[in-house]
Amino acid sequence: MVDKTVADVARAVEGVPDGATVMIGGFGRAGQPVELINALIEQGARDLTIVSNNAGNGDTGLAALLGKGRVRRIVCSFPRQHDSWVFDGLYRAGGIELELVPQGNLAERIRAGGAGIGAFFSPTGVGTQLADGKEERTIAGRRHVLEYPIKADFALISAYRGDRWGNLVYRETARNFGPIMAAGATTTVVQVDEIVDLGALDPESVVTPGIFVDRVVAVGSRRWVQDGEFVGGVDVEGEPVNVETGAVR
Amino acid sequence: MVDKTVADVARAVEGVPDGATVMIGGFGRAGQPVELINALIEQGARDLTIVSNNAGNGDTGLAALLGKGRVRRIVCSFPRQHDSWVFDGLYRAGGIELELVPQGNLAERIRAGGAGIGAFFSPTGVGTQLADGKEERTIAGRRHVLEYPIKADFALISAYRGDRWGNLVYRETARNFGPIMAAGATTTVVQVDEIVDLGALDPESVVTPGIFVDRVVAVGSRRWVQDGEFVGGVDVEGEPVNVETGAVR
Amino acid sequence: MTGISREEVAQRIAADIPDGAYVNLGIGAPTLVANYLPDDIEIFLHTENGLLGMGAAPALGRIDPDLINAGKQPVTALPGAAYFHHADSFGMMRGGHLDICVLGAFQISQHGDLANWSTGAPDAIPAVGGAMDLASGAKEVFVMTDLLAKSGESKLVTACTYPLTGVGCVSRIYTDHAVFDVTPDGFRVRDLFGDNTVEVLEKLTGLHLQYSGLE
Amino acid sequence: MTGISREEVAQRIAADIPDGAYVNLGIGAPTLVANYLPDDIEIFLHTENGLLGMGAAPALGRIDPDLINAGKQPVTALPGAAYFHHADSFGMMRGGHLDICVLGAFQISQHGDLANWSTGAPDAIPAVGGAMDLASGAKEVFVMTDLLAKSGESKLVTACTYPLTGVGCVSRIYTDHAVFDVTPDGFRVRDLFGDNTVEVLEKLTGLHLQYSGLE
Repeated sequence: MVDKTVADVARAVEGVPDGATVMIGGFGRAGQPVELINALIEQGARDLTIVSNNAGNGDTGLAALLGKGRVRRIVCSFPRQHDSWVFDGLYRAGGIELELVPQGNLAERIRAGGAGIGAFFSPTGVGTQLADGKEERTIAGRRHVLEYPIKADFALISAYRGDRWGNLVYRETARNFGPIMAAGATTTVVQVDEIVDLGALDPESVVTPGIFVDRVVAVGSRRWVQDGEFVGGVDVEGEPVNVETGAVR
Repeated sequence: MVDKTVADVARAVEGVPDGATVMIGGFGRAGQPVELINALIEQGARDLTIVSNNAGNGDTGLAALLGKGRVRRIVCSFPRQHDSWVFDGLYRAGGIELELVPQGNLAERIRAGGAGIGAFFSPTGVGTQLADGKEERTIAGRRHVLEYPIKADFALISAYRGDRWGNLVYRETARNFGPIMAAGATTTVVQVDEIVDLGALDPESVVTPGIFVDRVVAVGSRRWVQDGEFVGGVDVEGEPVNVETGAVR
Repeated sequence: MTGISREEVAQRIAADIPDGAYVNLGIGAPTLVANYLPDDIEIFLHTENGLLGMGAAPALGRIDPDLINAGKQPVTALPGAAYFHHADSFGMMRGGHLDICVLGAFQISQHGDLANWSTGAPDAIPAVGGAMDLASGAKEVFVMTDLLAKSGESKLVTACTYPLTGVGCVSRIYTDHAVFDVTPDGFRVRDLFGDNTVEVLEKLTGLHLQYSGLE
Repeated sequence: MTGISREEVAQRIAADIPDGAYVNLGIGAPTLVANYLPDDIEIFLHTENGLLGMGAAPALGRIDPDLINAGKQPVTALPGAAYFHHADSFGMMRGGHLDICVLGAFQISQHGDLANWSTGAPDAIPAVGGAMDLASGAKEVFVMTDLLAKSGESKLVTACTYPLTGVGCVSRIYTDHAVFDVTPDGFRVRDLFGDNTVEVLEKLTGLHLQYSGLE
């Protein structure tokens, strides 16, 4: 019997070596696998290359991993946010390397890694700094730059529900980079709210088939969902709020 | 109000010009938009280039379109089937041009057309006849050939359910080329079993978002499905059978 | 010089978006456009983080952290919406399926080059997000901006001095003073607000402007 | 020369597929392998027309024309299955996510080149389907074939004379006479069936074969 579920987040992130390339899902906080990142901090791997759309916000999750000095290099599209002070400080102090990639090229390069494409010509970024030094070719009258796949040793992602074969469904825009990162890494680790019985996910609606997934760990429901129903009562960071005033409780 | 539904298949295929490139969905009979193809035969467009995985089977659907002499050229991966006599005869008589493409390159080239990729390096077909004359490059130690997108003027596809915005869900392996062809054509025409109210399709499970769809026409339930439930009672061609003996009724 | 407010610019853009258009509103001021879309037509809002059919902001208490826009603000999904992953979302954009995107700008050149992601300042933290993809992917790129930077310099320029977002991608610029089309012959004044005249705009921008009457 | 039946070859292949493997069984004889997969392990069958978790053939009357395999035969889907479109399905293959595929062959060269899609006959209707994608994409390509063609010629050859499907892609060949691994030094006999010996196989194939005892 194939059972990809693991008992806890520590086991989920076992074996990430120093120097690994790790994809981390999420767009801002939506879909960021905070519990897995915390486990990775505990696990201790360092000198990491992180591939993620953002470079962390606040002091938790990806920002905390950066704050611990575990990350040598980050590949992302949008490191700067109003609350990206951890990254900002490291970057200004020369404490982290940055490869800045237009978001669609980042997504497509990750997709290419998972789909076995050797390289592709993209119209995005042509004529800009971010295409400097890249091979350029005009195809059908349009300028393109050649972009190469991004692959990773590990992907840490967050989904909504999963089964023991690793099939996954996501929730709303928290889906974002999850499906393509799952396919783009040698070992894909997923935190889900809930592990469901095999067959409970509709095969028409599975977004990530289990072939792309190696380990699944249940971390419990997100605060704004109870028994599969959206209940709200939080701010956009997921913190409980007074529903009358919006004040964080 | 946006309403992409049209009243009948004749209206659905209006405006296909002579000389057009038309993608036709389906893998064998699964997902083949037979009612739309019949309407295209009635509509009369000729000198067509067809992009489809197969080259028709039996005497109906795509085979009938070929049989009427409407197709100048076909781009496909697997024209030869046990019942592809219409294509076979035309091909042997020099009555149709064939561009044979490995199935995965066919799918990826269609996907590239819809996703705005200028060209891509594929490992499939390297060193074979089907890569003759194509640009080759070794990337990360692996040989690749450069493949270009395929786009079409029209796509005719079959889905299961759709809404007035053109959102679609498919049924089982009849999904096959539908989603990528929908994105790869200037005008995408879809036959569905049933048009449902806006909001009836779960946004997590929509496979083709309406942005890729121009016209939707309801053609009624497939014979083996009643009220959304599989009822069987057919052979693999969809013909009614005696469920005891398998004999076609 | 009198002009119109940012809200009025948003309103003007909203009025130019046709029924059934697929539209991406960039982060910042362009999101205001959503507030002025007429109720009697249907516009499909795309957000690059994986949603087509984006609706208004949720009520307090109904904020869903999993349902955000590209600016990471809470939004809602309309009946008929669809979710998809990032590669599909940017394929939608790059593949030319979006009719219009509305972006902010630091500079726009008379050839339609756009600079909106970096001032090139040596101490700035760079961040590009989806701007380059939108600039190169949408059928029409509209810019929403003040005509003048805070420094008083024109954002309409002969050639951009800031790092480029896209080359020859902008088709129209909506500003607080006027609306401009990018044409092969340079900027053409399409609409004038307040007491602006072509002469005034030429003085403000230092550019020769095309003009053949208001649209 | 005695050998084993096609069913026995299928059985032998099935025994070499580990628990949890993702496997694509090519059209024709390779589909027989599914009949011999042990019940006490879980093997994931992929069919390139968009299904992972393919099950057995349906009962009469329960045939679903929308649920077919790559050979266009009716199949079923197991609990835990997933459907996807063709680009995703071939990305799965090309991206190296399938552990094993089993294909038929006209010829296999000692360098692991495979010819299985065309005899090159001038009047043949060409058709390639997913064979080239499978050959280049799966981690291991197993071939299931008779050792000898109907003409009596060996399918194991120094260099393929038929049009190639893939270059250097085959790792192992299961035949009615023996099992061979493709090694940098040519074919190596891995298993012998019936009264076959290495000498007999060398005579039948006209090749020098490696041999270092049975596995």
